Amino acid sequence: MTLLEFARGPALQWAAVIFVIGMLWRTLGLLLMLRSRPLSKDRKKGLAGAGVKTMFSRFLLPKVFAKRVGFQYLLGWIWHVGFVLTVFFFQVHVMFFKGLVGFGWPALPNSVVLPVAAVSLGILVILLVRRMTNPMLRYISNFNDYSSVIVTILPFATGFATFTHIGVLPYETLLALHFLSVALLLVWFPFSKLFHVITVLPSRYILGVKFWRRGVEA
Amino acid sequence: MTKTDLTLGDRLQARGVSRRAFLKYCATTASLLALPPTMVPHIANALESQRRPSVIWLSFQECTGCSESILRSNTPSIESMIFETISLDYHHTIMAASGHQAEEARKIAMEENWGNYLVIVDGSVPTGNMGYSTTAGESNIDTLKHVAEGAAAIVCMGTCSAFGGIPYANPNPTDAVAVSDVIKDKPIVNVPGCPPIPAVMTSVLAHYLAFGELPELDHLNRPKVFYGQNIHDRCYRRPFYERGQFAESFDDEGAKKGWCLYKLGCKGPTTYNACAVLKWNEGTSFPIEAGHGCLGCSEPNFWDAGSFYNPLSTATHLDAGTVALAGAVGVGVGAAAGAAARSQQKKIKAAPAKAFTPTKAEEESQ
Amino acid sequence: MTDLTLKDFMPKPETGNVILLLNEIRHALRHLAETGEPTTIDLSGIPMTKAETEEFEAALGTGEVHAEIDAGGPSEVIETSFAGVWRVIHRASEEMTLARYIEVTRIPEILVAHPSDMRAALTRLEARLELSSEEEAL
Amino acid sequence: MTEVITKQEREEAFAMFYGMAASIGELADPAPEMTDEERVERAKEVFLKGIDNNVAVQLDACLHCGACAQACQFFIGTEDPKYTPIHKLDLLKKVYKRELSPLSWLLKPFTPDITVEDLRNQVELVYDSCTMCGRCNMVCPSAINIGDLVSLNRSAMAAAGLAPAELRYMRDGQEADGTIFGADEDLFMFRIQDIQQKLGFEIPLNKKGADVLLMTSGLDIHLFADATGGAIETLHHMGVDYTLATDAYEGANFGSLSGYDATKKKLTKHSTEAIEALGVKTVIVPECGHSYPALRFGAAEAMGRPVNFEVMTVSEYFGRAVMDGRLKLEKKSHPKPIALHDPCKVGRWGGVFDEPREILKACGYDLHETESNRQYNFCCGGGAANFLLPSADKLKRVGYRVKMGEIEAAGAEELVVSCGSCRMNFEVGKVKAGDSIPVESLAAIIAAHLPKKETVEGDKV
Repeated sequence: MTLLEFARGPALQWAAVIFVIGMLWRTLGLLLMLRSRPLSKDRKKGLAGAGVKTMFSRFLLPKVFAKRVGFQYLLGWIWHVGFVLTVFFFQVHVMFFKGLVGFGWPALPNSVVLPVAAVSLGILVILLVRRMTNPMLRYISNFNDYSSVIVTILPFATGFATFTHIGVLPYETLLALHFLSVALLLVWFPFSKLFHVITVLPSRYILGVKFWRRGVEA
Repeated sequence: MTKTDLTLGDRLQARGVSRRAFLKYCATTASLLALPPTMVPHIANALESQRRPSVIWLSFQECTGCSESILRSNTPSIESMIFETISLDYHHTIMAASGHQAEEARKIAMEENWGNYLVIVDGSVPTGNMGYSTTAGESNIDTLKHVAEGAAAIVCMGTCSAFGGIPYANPNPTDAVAVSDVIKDKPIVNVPGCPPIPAVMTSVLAHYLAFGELPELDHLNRPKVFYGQNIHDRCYRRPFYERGQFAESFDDEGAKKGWCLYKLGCKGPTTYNACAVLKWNEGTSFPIEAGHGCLGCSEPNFWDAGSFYNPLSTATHLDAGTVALAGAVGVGVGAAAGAAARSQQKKIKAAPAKAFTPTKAEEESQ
Repeated sequence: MTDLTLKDFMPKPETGNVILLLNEIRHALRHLAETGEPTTIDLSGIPMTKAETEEFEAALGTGEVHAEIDAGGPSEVIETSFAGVWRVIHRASEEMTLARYIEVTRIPEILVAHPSDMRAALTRLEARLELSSEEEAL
Repeated sequence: MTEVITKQEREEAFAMFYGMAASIGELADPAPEMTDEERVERAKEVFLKGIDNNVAVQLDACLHCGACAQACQFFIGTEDPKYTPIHKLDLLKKVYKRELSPLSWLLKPFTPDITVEDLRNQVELVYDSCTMCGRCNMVCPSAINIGDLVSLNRSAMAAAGLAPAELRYMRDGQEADGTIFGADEDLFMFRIQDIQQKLGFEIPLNKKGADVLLMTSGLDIHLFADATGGAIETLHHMGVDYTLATDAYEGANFGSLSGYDATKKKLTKHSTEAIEALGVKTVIVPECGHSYPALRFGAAEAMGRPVNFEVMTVSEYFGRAVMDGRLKLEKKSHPKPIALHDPCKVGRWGGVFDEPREILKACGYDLHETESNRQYNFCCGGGAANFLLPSADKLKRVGYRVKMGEIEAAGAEELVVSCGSCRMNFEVGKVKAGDSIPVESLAAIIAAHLPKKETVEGDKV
């Protein structure tokens, strides 16, 4: 079995299995935990609506924080948009998902996706360097933080190398490395902070409800 | 002078092939083999003076396509003549003798040239029931073993002998293997392809004839000069790939415009061969030019590397069933983890708060 | 949307081989002029972009001799504007180039009649003349 | 307004009170003796009890992006990485990962248990350097409720016997007799009689079936009598059927801030029972930040059932009255721009924003909003009882500086606050920094803008 065959086949298969198990495990485990409910009267009505509002309003940074947090918020935004565009709207990736789910969707032209992916990759590197050099971030960062960034950088880096075919490695090795890096990302995803994809909106909802109960838009 | 003692030069002259044509062939071969131009006269001399080298062609589990590939050229090319020159001793398909006479010819050739003859193999070697493939009552593997014993080198023509090919493909009912799985102590050169490009086959032979040794090989024992680059890198459709212009089906606009066939499963990026450069049928075309993606026929396991029509960027083992099974396991583990956390929470909530129980120090003082 | 391609985001892949090659030809030509020894350069081993190939051919230009050879497919011998520098192109067919050489020599080997061909030609000519004289005698 | 306390009186009281507050740490009983194991065990128990589904989801949503640091005035003022708000939840996260997370089976081997050293190091992080103002909650992209979870940390520290001596002293005192700073019933009565004398009308006490109960606090009794007096005068002016109660006058709850949950519940329960015995419909908690959430959101929790009286803070009650026309205030000329401080517990944690602004508008003030206002407001720097911690003096000054920076930038020359401890902290901060901006009580301001009796419509008295 060649590296590419391993990567396209068992590696990706097992990674997907671990991903699905891990995601459901953690999600369901969280869902099933007991929840304490407040007894006091709410100051405002429409808690669920407020919770949903916070889910979306937190995508924007309140102006008052713009000076100190604007840069990282902006980077985060661009990075996430770039990630979604690259992963789900790059021609070759659409093919991958079509192979997986049986249907495809319109892809973006390479002339759009490639610069977007380059910017995303650049931002990830900036964020990593920032995490390593900013004293506050370095202080609060742990293995989970560094590994998650690196594990996310890898598919971007290998993907670029594969598509542009720059570098010393042959195409199938690069493609295999790309698949393997994706497999690593899938395996790492449910057990690391990357899981925030699932928790971030519910978490916002929770605070949105909690604060609206007190009459505050969070 | 018997016919078999003629040099290649004599034969060329007898056939009315001009010296210029021969020189052109040598120059082209040198260029193909990436040899320095100063080697052209040497190749010319060596080839010209070659008397018939003893070559034994063994055909195992094969379809004769590789032989056809060389023989079926429109004009009597120099390639086919070189082929004829070398392969007269024993070749099932084209030798005049048959039955015991044929086997006798092989034995004589082996005895006379022990240690010096060249073995060409097409077809894979079955290792299961010996009855799967035999010649004159002898199993292929036995034939290979004892013919290889006196060989100077072995040339595996085609993917079957080089990597197992189609007989080797899942479920491999004959337990077929490649020649290199059986023979470990002889120089082996693999010339894979289904079939290999004729010019590649003869160039390898010409190299052997001219220099008495095999050309430089890669990690899969393929001549580097022909198998050093993938089809994709030299494909004339490559610019479409880079622009992201792909044919989505075999009859859409993209296909008509000659866009890249990656999405239709082309294996060009992972296939190392010279098709895009040398092409087929006297340089007429090659599969991608004809509108079909590369199958990767010269790569090991090409038959089992997923569908020919699935893009390389797709997973091969992932399917809804696996994911569903994983989902079920995930739900199970998640439910168990959730239930465990729940009961833990309940236990903690139910227990009297430690803050209200006296510390050891307090107990002692009481 | 302008039609950007990947190449627009990458350094231009110029090989810079044109100048190197022209210098090599200069040395070979000097060597030929001084010692009479020819040099052959295989162009297939020297990567050049399409633009560079055109630049290279334009730099060499065309000279006085242009020969077409029909031997195992069409071949072409073109003298460049520099005497003694020849472009030799072997083709299998009109579309399929097999090999491209620069030969720095008095006359490319492929053009020269070979003794064996000449002997064969002589035999044929003699046979033809004998046949004619026999006819005459009749 | 009738002046219930002169400026000089207040300054004298302030000096005395400050001296008393500075020494309470020395007065505290020795910390309970515990073995290291007991401390860890007790802290962990509190953590585990506090982690429900919501907390778990929020802890699992943290990305360590560090945005919270940029919202925290202690980090902004010191740039010290250890004050990053989310770092203060590291112990909680550890316990969660090991014991309760759905992944605990997987994470336990990689997650070391917390140690008593961890707990000791945590004290500064959750007391001195955090007022649980919750501003970090507002910037967090995952909207993690860091403020409340620091409160859970304080509970764990208290359970582990590691609460600062000053807060232990306050809690022990209130646990014993329900009073703070020695503001017992006698002192309360003395202050009420004093106010009554100055206002010139009788202040109803323990009046069963009254509509409104007005609470006060030890701080107001000692220091900020103008706030209590202002509220009483306004209630009287409005003709509201109100009362004060000898059994439910203390709004402050030092179980809540110190981390002693049992005490917090006990105190709230005591007040709630007294309120229910009086049968009032509405309770006005004093200008004391935490007393608002302690009763407004804590009463039902302490009773284990919903309660059927309304709880409002002073600014909320009178602001509503202004908004629906029950209270008319006299617009006066105020050339000096004024800034409003939204106390965290009443604002961000209580939703009272519009009411004080309406009051200021009705009084004719030129309100200059600070850049961070309403739910994004900066803390005074000494909230959550930190104004009592001498160990936090430096941090309090840092917090004060950040807050005062915004007030100055807004061009305000006067500051209005409706929280006694904020006011206390501003006063101390002013002294230490040499600032001179006047800090006023909102209740006192309301009283100062009451129109003359005969012009008031709907006056039922």
